[in-house]
Amino acid sequence: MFRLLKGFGVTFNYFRKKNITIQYPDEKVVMPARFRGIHRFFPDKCIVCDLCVKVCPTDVITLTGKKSEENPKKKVIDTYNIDFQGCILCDFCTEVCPTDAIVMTARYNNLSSFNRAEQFKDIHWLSDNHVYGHYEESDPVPEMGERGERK
Amino acid sequence: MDLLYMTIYSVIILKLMLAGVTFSILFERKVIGYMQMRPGPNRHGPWGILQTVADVMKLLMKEDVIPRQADRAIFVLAPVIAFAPAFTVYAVISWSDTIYAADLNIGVLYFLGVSSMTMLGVLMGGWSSNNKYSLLGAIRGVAQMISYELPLVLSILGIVILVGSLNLRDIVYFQQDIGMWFIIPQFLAFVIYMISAIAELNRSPFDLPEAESELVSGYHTEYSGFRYAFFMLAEYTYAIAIAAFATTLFLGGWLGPAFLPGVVWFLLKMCIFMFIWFWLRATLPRARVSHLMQFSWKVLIPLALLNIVVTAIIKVWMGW
Amino acid sequence: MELKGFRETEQYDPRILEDIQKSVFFTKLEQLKAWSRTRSLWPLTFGLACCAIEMMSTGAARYDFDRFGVIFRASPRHADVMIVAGTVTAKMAPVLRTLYDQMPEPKYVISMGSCATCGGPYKESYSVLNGVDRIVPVDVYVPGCPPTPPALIDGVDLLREKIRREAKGEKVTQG
Amino acid sequence: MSQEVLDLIVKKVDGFLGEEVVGKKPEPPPEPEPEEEPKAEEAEADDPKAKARAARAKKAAAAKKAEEPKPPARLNFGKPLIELPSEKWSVELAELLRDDPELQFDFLSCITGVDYEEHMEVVYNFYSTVKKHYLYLKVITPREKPSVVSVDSVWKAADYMEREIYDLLGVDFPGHWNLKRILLDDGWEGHPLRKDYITDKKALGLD
Amino acid sequence: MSIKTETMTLNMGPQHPSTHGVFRLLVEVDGETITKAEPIMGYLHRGSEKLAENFIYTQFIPYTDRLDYMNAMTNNYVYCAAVEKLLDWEIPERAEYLRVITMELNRIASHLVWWGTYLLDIGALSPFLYAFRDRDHILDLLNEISGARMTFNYHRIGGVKWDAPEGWVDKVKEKVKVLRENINEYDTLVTGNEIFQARTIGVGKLTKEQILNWGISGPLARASGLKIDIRKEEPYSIYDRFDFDIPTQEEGDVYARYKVRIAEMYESLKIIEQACEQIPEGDIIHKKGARIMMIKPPAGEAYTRAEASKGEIGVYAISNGKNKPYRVKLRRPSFVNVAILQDILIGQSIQDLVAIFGSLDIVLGEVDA
Repeated sequence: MFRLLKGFGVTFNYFRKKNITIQYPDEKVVMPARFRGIHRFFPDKCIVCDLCVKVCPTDVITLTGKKSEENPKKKVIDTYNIDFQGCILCDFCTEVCPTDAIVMTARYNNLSSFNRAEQFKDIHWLSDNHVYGHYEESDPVPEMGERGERK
Repeated sequence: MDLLYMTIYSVIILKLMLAGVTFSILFERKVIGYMQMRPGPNRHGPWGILQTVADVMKLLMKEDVIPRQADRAIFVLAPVIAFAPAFTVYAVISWSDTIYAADLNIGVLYFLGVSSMTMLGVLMGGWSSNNKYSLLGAIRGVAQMISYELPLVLSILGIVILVGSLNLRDIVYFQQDIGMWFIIPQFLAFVIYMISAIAELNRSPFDLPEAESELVSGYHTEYSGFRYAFFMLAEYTYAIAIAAFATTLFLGGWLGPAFLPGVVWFLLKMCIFMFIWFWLRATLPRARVSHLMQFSWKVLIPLALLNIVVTAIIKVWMGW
Repeated sequence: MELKGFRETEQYDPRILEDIQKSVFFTKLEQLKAWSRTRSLWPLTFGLACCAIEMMSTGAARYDFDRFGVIFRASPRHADVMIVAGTVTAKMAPVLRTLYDQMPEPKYVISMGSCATCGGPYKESYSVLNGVDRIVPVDVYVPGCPPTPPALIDGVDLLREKIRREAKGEKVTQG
Repeated sequence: MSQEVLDLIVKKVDGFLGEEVVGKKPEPPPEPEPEEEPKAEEAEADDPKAKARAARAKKAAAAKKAEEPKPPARLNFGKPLIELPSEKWSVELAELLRDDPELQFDFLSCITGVDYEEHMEVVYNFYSTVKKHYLYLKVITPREKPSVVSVDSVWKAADYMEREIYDLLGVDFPGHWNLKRILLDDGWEGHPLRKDYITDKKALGLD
Repeated sequence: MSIKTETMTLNMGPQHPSTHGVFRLLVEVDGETITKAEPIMGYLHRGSEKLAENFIYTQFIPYTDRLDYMNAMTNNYVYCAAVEKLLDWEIPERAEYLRVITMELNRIASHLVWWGTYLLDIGALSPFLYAFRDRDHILDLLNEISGARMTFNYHRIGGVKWDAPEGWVDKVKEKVKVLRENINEYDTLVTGNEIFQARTIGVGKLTKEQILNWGISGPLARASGLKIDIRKEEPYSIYDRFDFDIPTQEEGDVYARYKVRIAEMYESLKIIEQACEQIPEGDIIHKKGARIMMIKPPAGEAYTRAEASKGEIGVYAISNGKNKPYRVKLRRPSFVNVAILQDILIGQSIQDLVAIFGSLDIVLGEVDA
């Protein structure tokens, strides 16, 4: 019978201890810098090499390139969209991207929507998605080196 | 004149009971929450006061689903049969020296007789909803009820022998005369009473009739909307009734140092019992049906009989 | 606050409208019902795959679902929102449909994770249903694989937003 | 160490089968015309042309070595592997593998079904918890009506694994106590893991 | 005269609070004792093996996460090890140590989830919350190193994806101390509890012959006295450098399985501490493994096994020289362990059914692949 009462002791001192809940909507959750959240796209860095399209297991990335004005040999990105309803956040695209044009931010939330079409994000949405999780632009954007990228 | 007093009293008690049940559900969720390092409902209303109010209102507005193969009449009647005895029991409980309804001289017998009817509602609910899980839950509920009614009654006999009367108010006055609550001389009876009361209420660790993990939701699996709310109401009303009964028997009802009125003492002691039940629910795993039965027949009933014999000897020898 | 319930607000003296806006807590019956429905959303424990574990850790101590009045109920009769957490396969689809039918009326569906939204990583597999909205009307889609607990709490908030808007009579676009 | 285990197994299995099934040496491939590069030219292979020719020769040798018939009993990554046609694989042989004091393969780790377009293979991975040695056993069956004797009476572990291979690849296991689909719906036509199975989601009503 | 009773078939259907997901158990019950039990599965069969045949080798790694989603690291490891065996690459030291640390951390997280949900099935509410609090500690660590909470996709063919952020190894050391205290506290809360013991001692016994015959592996086998653990039988990766022992019990009932899993958590903590001391500097992936699109193993077939928290997980990879695997067979421990239900449940009663089923620690993503 005695071991039964020790169990009560354990639950009772949890009763006294402070609870560990994050009051989510008020307190924000800080994800680590390397967290694989929603992507961010840098159009000027992209060289339209199509590697990210090939490596994506669920083929959610679609892009079209066009000839650049200055030197017709080089190509510039025209449209770049990711369909977040199918994306499994596996981070292969950022791994194969030779010029770090596509990068994963630590933003993890407020992407739920009423219909599926809203989760199809185009180039403009992706390039100005510099809201990392809940940090505003003022917060230090984690530089590539700091994230231990193995480029 | 007495009839008018009775009706007003019963209406007031019904309202207080509805409020009491709502806040005891909230109290339970907060206590179990704090024991699990989380605050429990705190976003709707200050400290989550409006949470259970919202729950009850939502349940009242849900669609009332009665399964086609269910036995309609019994299905509809079951929650009422479960709630009615749990509420009529309050006639006997005296909240304080002046506030009480009926001063029956067979108070204890009335309480035990009426309160054993709630299990009938559970059986009807379980059987009529034509669902294997609720049938299993109901059968387990009845088996548990029968085997824990006996130790409950026998444990109270000890007190009745000492006091010499079945009237609840006499029991409290007797405790006032000997200046000692019955929990001290009758501690064994108190322990037996507590264990069988938990089994009576189908609360953890004996919550077999509505064991979530095994039988989906036990006897009220098929109930939805306000019928389910009615079953919850019956369960918590019966819990408050048993807590009130235990306070009058063992903790000397409204007795307590004068700086607080009798009623407040009475309610405080009831809260202690409620807290203990929630504490049990947060800590202990569920017992097996066979252990439950063995524990009652082989341990509780012999102990209760022993307690009666010992109290009888003390009464004759001490001449209380 | 624009007073939806008042038909013609011109003929009243603006000062009276002023007082009404300030003092009266305008409760049409519909909004009161919506208030109680949003405050206690009881989800049905319908965990299929990895998203179910994230749903459980949302219910656990760190991101507490109980704060929002969300208790997981085992029986479809008591539940009023069904969180489809995981991959819906061809063999599971009829079961999911019967469970949805067993739930009493004001019921909602949250499609959690990319498997439930559009088949996710298993889009090309032979046995996976591409999206749960083929068999059940879905109210809120939560992307992610699995969505983090805060993302799921956002999804439930969005569902609350939808119930409130529909109570005000505004038609919210269907999935 | 595993070489002796391989020889022991080959001796046991051939002893049981009564004729040289596993132990037979592969008949030497048709005499390959000598076209090895003279060693001397290899020495100053600094100019790219010679180096490219040497690389090509090495790859050709590897390819030739690959499709020349492998002996039915060999070491695959250091673990003994034997091949048997499906008629030779029987419950008695399975019981020999399990009960023989020297072999004692009591733990059936895994059964794999593989669909090579011309034939089908069922690969048994055995492990002996007593002797701590391994055995890969490949049973080759024709592709039209693939059937391999069921060993679920010898190792109960084979019960669900054989049902899964029957379900996904269509290999029949005569002697299995309740051989029916385990992962797919009972009314499912076709066996998805076959190479010629076309996943048509629209027809299945899943898209 | 004997009352004519007939058996009732009870259907613990695909949606049931204690079936850990979508698993259906058709149970024939005579009164409260079970006469026949037939598991029905396939409600979560997503056909990963078919998908593997038209992916390049690296693209299948996130799909191994979703097999046993409680223990994603070991699934990653065993698939990468199979392909590395085909390529026969040498894995750099630091990558091996990072692999071992992440695998052992994930094993503790998996046992904690089992512990929490098992006690929830038996009826105790709070252990579930304590277990998930500690699991969140571990998930934060793994989130810091791999970037995701549950589906890590961290191991790569030839090593690991990222190096550990600096200060990570010290964080692991502190967390190990915190975890050790918490697991002691769980012992006081539950192991001695008389009601828990009454519910688990002598229930669902398994003998050694049954274990070997049914091909059961993992804590289930070790609870019946069989001392087989692949980390010691066939030491893969660098497990031969750590000294840890294999906890076993003799009785083979539900209580023995409980004690084996709790003891295993302590062993894993020991391994993590030793690995955190000995971790060397160095590069973290094989030089040819960095370009994940170029991996093209020579033709051949290889079977590798690893000790997952549920038992022996194995991958039989067959390659025909192209950059897409010809066939990937996943030997999933839960799929093999669940077959024992037909044998173990006969003669037990319904309330024990939940206790026995919980003690098998089945994860449906792994049963149905």
